[in-house]
Amino acid sequence: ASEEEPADKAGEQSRQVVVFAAASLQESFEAIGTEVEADHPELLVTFSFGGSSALAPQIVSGAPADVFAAASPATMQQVVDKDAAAGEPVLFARNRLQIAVPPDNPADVDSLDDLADPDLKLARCAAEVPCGDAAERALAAASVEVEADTLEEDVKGVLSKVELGEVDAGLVYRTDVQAANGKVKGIDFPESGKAVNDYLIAPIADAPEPDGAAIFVEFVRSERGRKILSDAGFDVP
Amino acid sequence: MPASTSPDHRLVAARARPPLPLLVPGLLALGFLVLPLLGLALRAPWRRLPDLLTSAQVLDALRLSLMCALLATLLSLLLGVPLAWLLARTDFPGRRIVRALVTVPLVLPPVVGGVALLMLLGRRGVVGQYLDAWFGLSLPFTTAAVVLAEAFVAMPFLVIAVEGALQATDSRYETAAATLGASRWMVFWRVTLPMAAPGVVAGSVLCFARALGEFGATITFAGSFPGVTRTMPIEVYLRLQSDPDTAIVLSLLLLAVSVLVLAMLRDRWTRSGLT
Amino acid sequence: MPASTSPDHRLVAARARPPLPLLVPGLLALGFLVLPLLGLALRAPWRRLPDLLTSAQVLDALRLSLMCALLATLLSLLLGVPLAWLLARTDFPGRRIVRALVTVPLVLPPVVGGVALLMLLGRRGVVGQYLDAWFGLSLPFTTAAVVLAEAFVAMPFLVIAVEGALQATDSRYETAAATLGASRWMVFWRVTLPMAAPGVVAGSVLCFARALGEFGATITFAGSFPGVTRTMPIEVYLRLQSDPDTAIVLSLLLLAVSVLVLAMLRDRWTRSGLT
Amino acid sequence: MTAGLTARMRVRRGGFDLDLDVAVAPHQVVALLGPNGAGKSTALQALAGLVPLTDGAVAVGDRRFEDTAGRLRVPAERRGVGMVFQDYLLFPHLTARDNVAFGLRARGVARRTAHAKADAWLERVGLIAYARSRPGALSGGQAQRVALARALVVEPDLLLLDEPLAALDAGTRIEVRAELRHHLADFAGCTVLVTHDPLDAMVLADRIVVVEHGRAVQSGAPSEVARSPRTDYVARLVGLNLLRGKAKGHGVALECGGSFVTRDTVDGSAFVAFSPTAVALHRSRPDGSARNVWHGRVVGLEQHADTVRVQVDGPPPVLADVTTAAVAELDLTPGAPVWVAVKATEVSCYPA
Amino acid sequence: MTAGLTARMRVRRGGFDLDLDVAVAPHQVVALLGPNGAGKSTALQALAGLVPLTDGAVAVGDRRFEDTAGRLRVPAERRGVGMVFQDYLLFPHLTARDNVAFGLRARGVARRTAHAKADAWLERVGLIAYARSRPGALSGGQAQRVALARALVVEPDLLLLDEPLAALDAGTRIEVRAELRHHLADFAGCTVLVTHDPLDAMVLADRIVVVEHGRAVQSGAPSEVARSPRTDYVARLVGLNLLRGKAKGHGVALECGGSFVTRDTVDGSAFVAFSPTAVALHRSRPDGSARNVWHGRVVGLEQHADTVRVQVDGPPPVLADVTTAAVAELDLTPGAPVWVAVKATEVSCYPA
Ligand SMILES: Nc1ncnc2c1ncn2[C@@H]1O[C@H](COP(=O)(O)OP(=O)(O)OP(=O)(O)O)[C@@H](O)[C@H]1O
Ligand SMILES: Nc1ncnc2c1ncn2[C@@H]1O[C@H](COP(=O)(O)OP(=O)(O)OP(=O)(O)O)[C@@H](O)[C@H]1O
Ligand SMILES: [Mg+2]
Ligand SMILES: [Mg+2]
Repeated sequence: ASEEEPADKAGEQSRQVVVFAAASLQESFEAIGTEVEADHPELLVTFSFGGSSALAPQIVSGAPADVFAAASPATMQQVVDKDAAAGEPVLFARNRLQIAVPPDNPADVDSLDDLADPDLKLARCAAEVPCGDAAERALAAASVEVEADTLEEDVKGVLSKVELGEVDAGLVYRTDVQAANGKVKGIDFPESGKAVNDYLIAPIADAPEPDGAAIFVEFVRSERGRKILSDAGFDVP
Repeated sequence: MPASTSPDHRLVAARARPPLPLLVPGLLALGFLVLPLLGLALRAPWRRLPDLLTSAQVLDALRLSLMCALLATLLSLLLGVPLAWLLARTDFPGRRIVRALVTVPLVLPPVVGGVALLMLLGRRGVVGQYLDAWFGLSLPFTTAAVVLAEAFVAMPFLVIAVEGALQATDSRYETAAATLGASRWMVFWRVTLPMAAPGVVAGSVLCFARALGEFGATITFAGSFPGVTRTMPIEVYLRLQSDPDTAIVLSLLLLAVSVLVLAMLRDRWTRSGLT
Repeated sequence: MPASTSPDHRLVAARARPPLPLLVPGLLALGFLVLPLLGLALRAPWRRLPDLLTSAQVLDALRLSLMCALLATLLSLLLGVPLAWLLARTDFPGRRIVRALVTVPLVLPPVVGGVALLMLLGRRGVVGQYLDAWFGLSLPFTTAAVVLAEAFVAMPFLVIAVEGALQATDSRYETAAATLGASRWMVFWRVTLPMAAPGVVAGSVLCFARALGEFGATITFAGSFPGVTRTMPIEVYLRLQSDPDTAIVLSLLLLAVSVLVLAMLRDRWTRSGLT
Repeated sequence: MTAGLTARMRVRRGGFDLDLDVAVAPHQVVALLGPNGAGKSTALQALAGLVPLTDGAVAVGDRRFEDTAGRLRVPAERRGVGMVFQDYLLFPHLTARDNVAFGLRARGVARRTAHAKADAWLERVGLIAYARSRPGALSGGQAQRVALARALVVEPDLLLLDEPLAALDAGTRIEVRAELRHHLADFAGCTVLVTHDPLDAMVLADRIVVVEHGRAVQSGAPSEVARSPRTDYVARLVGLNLLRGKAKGHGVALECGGSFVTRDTVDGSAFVAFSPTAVALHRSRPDGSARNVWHGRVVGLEQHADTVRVQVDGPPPVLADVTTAAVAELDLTPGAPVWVAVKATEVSCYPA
Repeated sequence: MTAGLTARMRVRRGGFDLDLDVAVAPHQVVALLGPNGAGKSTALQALAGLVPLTDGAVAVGDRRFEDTAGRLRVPAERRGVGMVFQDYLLFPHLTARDNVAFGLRARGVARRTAHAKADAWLERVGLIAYARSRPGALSGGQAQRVALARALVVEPDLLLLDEPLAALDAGTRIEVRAELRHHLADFAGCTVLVTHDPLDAMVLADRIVVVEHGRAVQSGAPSEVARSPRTDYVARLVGLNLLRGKAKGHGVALECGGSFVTRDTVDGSAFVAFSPTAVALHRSRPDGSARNVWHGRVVGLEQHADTVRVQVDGPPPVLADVTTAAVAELDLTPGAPVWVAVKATEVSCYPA
């Protein structure tokens, strides 16, 4: 909805806050950006969304970023390791796993245990990526042995396979199920508390606009920011 | 009576039905390439198209994509055709290695390619730091960076296709041109290039299409700022995260536009030749 | 005395230094393509290479990648060369549209291509549901799916490069073959193909390289299961999330292997021709 | 049944218009003569099915190749023609042997047999040493001979030769022409030959069609055309006395009576050829160097721009080209007795 | 200073070996004659810089083109040669006009001027109507004429012509040959010509080099070579009487004395050409159709396989080929008086 505004404001001599953020934050952060701009008319919030792992090397190699919001502690760590973050990153959102099944739930899944059925087609993330790491933790906590048919590189891959009915179930984040608009059904499971993924945010050391960065980070952690994030399905600490 | 390349002057062998061993696999290939798109097109939620087509963000991305892909193709033509010529027509030590090296960016995962570009041209890159220090020039996260990233990924396609075409053209016409006093440059420009034109066109099509579809290297080297570096594929990628259906409509839109552009360019090229 | 394509029989114009307008951009292009790789290679943590080279997971991925890329190239040759021939040598209504359609998978973001393949050949796909119901055949999550996904993405490169080469070869030799009683198939096999060989080789190189680097369509259509569908690019992307340095070493390893394979294949092709 | 070629061809090609009827009986050779750009190559290409007819029909016997009325068009590869192209069109990627064997392989002949036959033909044209050379490594004349072998080896129903001897040097030309003649004599099909050389045309062809601007301006047996050429151009092009006989050493006993002394030594059946311009007519028996002198009678005179073609009864009967002044001086009128003299060095003699 | 071409060429090409010295003075035309595969085209390519010398040196005046000793090698495009290729090699993507203008454009001539000059040359070779045709739409003879125009228009220092008239029909050939002669007469550079046609060689060349198996077997002025050909092959190839004079109507007053009657009518300076085989020798004055009869004296005899070439003093002096039998019968010995007869129809006459 706010898409035209940054372009319009670019004409004025406003101060630009550049936020590098994980792609899964796009909708929430764009909403937050609009509100920040409303609060601070002198600011223009610009986003560069992408995979966290693509954004980290950009920041390390001197991208003109003011804020980095990462979808995993590991990618944030890459930035911290190169002393590119200003101060300690803070946790601002969590994402919780759900079992996603096609709306008609052909395999009648309603718990983690059901995933152990060898005939069931299951998709989940690979252990190397955050959602896979979370899935491993959840399955370990539930002591379920499952054999997935595919170990995806990101959670959207899992989701699209569920949507298209290629698999009977997949382990995805709650935000993804919510964004899928009813094309998949989400099933909560008790061990999901063990299967969370942490989102971290930090201002950048060489930020061209450190004040703006602070304002943005602060807004994300404010009540209004938390509301927007939790509406999108995130857990907010 | 030397070769004629313009179709209307060609001897035409009677065109009966093409032989089955060519027709069947050819049609299979066509089906294989086109049917998935058809499926996609049929299932795509086209009613969202009007919204998308009036969204400034989409239009920005589309405009940016076309412009950058065209510039990248132009850059690739300017640099890549000479490189192809060097590979095809000169003999220097290590030519085989160079030819293999040119192929290499094809295999590199684009994101890694983007990282490599950052390492070279980034603000702290091997070359980039001097650009920054001496000229205050910073390439990454600008539209120029998009063009560079696309050219890096797409140029090898052009080079290899053009080299293949050059290898296949009869170099005796070039020697004839040389006896007429044409410098090597003139031979290249007035004889080699026009005779290899179909290959150059094919290479440019590949290059343009690859550049238009480029995503990994672009987002890594240039970022994804709306209106500046966010091309259609990045837009599609981001939509895939939130709204896959829209993403598909957008891809198909990209397709349609690219087909249109290619048809237009091809026509012009084929009509006027390259001279 | 018709064209000679074997270099030793060619008239050789004296090879002075190449003209500057070709040399300079050619070298620029080379630098542009090779320097980033060099930077990457210099900064990569090579000491991890021994570990990686003995890791079963990496070796599995490498083997799988090579095999699938070769198979995809083979499939593309089998189906794509006939298609290129149909486009270049026959005249059917709508040929221009078909040619444009063939270009289209180039522009499609690979992930969307994967979705399209799923819609067609997936468990609930238009064709796939019958494959499943009638033959109990399910393509996704199999190695065959990797080959198909790679072929879908890479075949257009072959088709367009080969079509360009066919356009550039003198069709009068084909008419000469026809007067000798050669069927169109034989003309194709014994005259057209050998004369367009450099273009076919170039197209295959492009196709192989593109298939080897394929990521998006593969992971979407075939998934990523170690040893079955997890190719090197997928491995690289996974590592990029957790351990970017390793990812870079892996990419460079992939490069090295692909250069090796291409050099080997090219040599063989160029030596024996295609007949 | 193999019956002859009948063709009614009308071809538009850019600004050029070909309108030519050609009929060739089996076993017969028809030569197309005419200036550059007359449409000779176009006619051959149309017969081979390489350019479509705008209008007309082509058939060999009852096999109809093309008929614009019936919308019928047999593609080139199923016409069973053999063709020598003016610029050879040897496949650049194949050796001379493979070039020659190509047509046989296309007809399904086994590789080994095909190669053996190809080698035999390369032997005949004197190029067996070049069997493994690519066309790029052949000289112009060598390439033309390979092209000839390639067309002849398949023994096609219809043979189309576009200046098959043009690039050959004088010596080779005589040999290859003789070889070609032999082949054509054994050849059951129809042949259409394009050549600029009147000797080729007269020696090889049974009928001559003179083409100008895409139209036939004259046609007939070589001797007929030679006797009464319709234009000065044709007269110059088609003047040749061609006599058949049995040769022994320098002498030839002619079939039509009389005998001939020639420079060349041939044994057995032979042709004796000399130009009408080489024939001198005298009122009394000449005592000069001319080795062939006989008495005859004028039976016809045909005036052209600067010369008169005189038909003299023999034996042997000959044509003589003389100037108008000579006609007046010698008082040459039909019925007048004359002495005919032809120098032996002016006479070519070929094995027939 | 433009001085002549001096070339010492040794070229290995597969199994073939060329070893040939050629020297051409400015203004001079040297013809290479020889059988197919003798190495004529190879020699031209070496002169043009298209095949490297294995050993030797090529220079025009003091401009050294190539010297294997000095490791010097000027690339083709800087030698300033003009070349007509045996297979023309017209650029298929350019019109006839652009083909001809190519060399001028390469030398930096403005487009407009280049096109005007190209058109002038197309006019000369009779192809102005085809200026906008692509080579694919030209007939063989038309293509050759365009190739000739393309080489000549640039007025190169060194002109290399590989069978430039081979594909032309008889009529066009005479015209183009005369045109070429004119051009060569005005041409300050050196010309090397390859041809299979003795008439071309004799009319166009100042010197003849006969090449066999890559070696020169005989060389000299055409009249010398014609007078004493070293082999029978050369004798047949290079036999021609060529006389110069002033023509009026059918008569030509020869420069060397005497006069000639010809079939052709020419006005002004002209060449008279006829073969030695066309010359009949008599003991007494013949009364036949021969329009040209004069008295002479035998000055030399040269025996070849089957014929004797008799050198007769004039005026005009001529060569006659007669059989050995005729020599015996007429008792032809040096010093013997003879009557010489040449039929007017045997004599060609060209404007010089
Ligand atoms: N592909 C073509 N397209 C248009 N015009 C053509 C084409 N080929 C030939 N022509 C024209 O048709 C006419 C006849 O050409 P053709 O090649 O049949 O002549 P030809 O009799 O074989 O002459 P030559 O003796 O010189 O080979 C020429 O004027 C030529 O320019
Ligand atoms: N590129 C080449 N590679 C190897 N051998 C060659 C090459 N070109 C020519 N030859 C050989 O060299 C010899 C001389 O060829 P060249 O073309 O010079 O002959 P030519 O005198 O021009 O004959 P023609 O009158 O037939 O044109 C031939 O035997 C030929 O086979
Ligand atoms: Mg012709
Ligand atoms: Mg030659």
